[in-house]
Amino acid sequence: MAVTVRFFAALRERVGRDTLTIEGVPPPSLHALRLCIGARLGADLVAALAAPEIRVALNHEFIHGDPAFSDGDEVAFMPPITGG
Amino acid sequence: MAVTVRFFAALRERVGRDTLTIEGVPPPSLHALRLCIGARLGADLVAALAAPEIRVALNHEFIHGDPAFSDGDEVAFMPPITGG
Amino acid sequence: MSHAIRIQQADFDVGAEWAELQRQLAGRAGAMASFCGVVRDQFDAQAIQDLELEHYPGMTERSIEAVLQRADARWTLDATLVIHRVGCLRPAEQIVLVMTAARHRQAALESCAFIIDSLKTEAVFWKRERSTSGERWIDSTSADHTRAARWRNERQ
Amino acid sequence: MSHAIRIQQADFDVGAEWAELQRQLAGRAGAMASFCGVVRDQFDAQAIQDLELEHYPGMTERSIEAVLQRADARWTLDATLVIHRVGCLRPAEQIVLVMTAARHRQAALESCAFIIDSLKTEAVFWKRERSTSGERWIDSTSADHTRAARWRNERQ
Repeated sequence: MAVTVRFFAALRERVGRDTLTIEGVPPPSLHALRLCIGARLGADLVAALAAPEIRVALNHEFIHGDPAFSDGDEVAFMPPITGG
Repeated sequence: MAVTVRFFAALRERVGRDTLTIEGVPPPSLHALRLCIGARLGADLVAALAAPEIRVALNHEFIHGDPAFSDGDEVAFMPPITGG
Repeated sequence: MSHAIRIQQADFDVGAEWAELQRQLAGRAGAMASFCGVVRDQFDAQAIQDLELEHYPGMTERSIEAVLQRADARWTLDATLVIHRVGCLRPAEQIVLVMTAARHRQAALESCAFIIDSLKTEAVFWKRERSTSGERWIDSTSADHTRAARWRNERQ
Repeated sequence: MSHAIRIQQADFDVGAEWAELQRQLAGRAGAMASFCGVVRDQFDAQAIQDLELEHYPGMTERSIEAVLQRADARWTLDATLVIHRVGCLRPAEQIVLVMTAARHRQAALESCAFIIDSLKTEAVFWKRERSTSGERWIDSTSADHTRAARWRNERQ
């Protein structure tokens, strides 16, 4: 079982990588996921990933509220977007 | 001495020509010009050329009010315009 | 600010005009907007055969120039272009091209809409439409005049 | 209604896209509007060296599709097209093309403006600008959000 985490743009640069695989039982909440990431890549990331401007997508959809994660999910942490 | 009169679109079709030259002393008013045209091409044109939707241009500028005409002037009678 | 106005019977090549404008601007303008009017194949469920466009050489150019000057006074623009065809056009043929370039997209988009809206009520052209139900001279519509009035009333 | 969305590194040919859309529509639509965003050569008096565009394959397309569906619900459109480049772009290079076609010019013009305004705040891209004063990640501006909010509040 695994959840794939992706980081983009300024966050990717800060984390130093674009993908992280969280093996084992999927984290039961967004906060638990951030703690897992912090444990693997540095505790200061927990607050950085919870910053108000960071949006989170689950399987290519922005999440609202706190979803449960399942095996095979792809979670993305995204700094402010702008196209055009 | 002469004033050139031009007719466009539906008005040109009604008059049956696109240009008329009025020789001699230029008409002292728009009404006098319309009477000259009526005398040459048919009296029913006097009212048709005075219809509210007909705009008049003198030397490529729309006129407001009643201009005096001079030798060499070009006067155009124009049905409603639309471009684009 | 460069203005260009062309009245012509021949068709125009949107891609070539676009490329030429971009070449001239070379990164100065971040935004280009354009509008192209095309002869429709139907009007009020009647099949259109053709559209005949008549103009008044000299005065027509002047009427378009007046519209571009008003656009220029209202927005900060790098370039504007109007190409308007005359003569007999068939359905699917291009009639008119408006192109604007500006540093900012709002100026490019709004001025493009302003110019085509203004051409409907102020450019010196006449159009005769031939369809299966006969011929008619086209007038600007009440919707055209409403849109033109909206630009006059709107404060930026 | 045809939607087309393309995300690509390669440049696009506005003339070819325009001609292809006109060929498909063949007189059905009387109005075509387009907008093209270009990399500017300056920002805040700093010379721009390049702009790096990053995206999230899959989610980016989905975010653009959502914008096109909202445009489609709001206006009567015959076609919409968005081409958005990614990768490293230099000043004067094209970034994005929006094209809309409709029977009426108001629908074509307004939906084109709506789509590019919505892409600024909703399309999943990130932009890093390199200039003489260093690098920065670009965020949508407060003006972008004001324009996006205007579309949400405006009743047709």
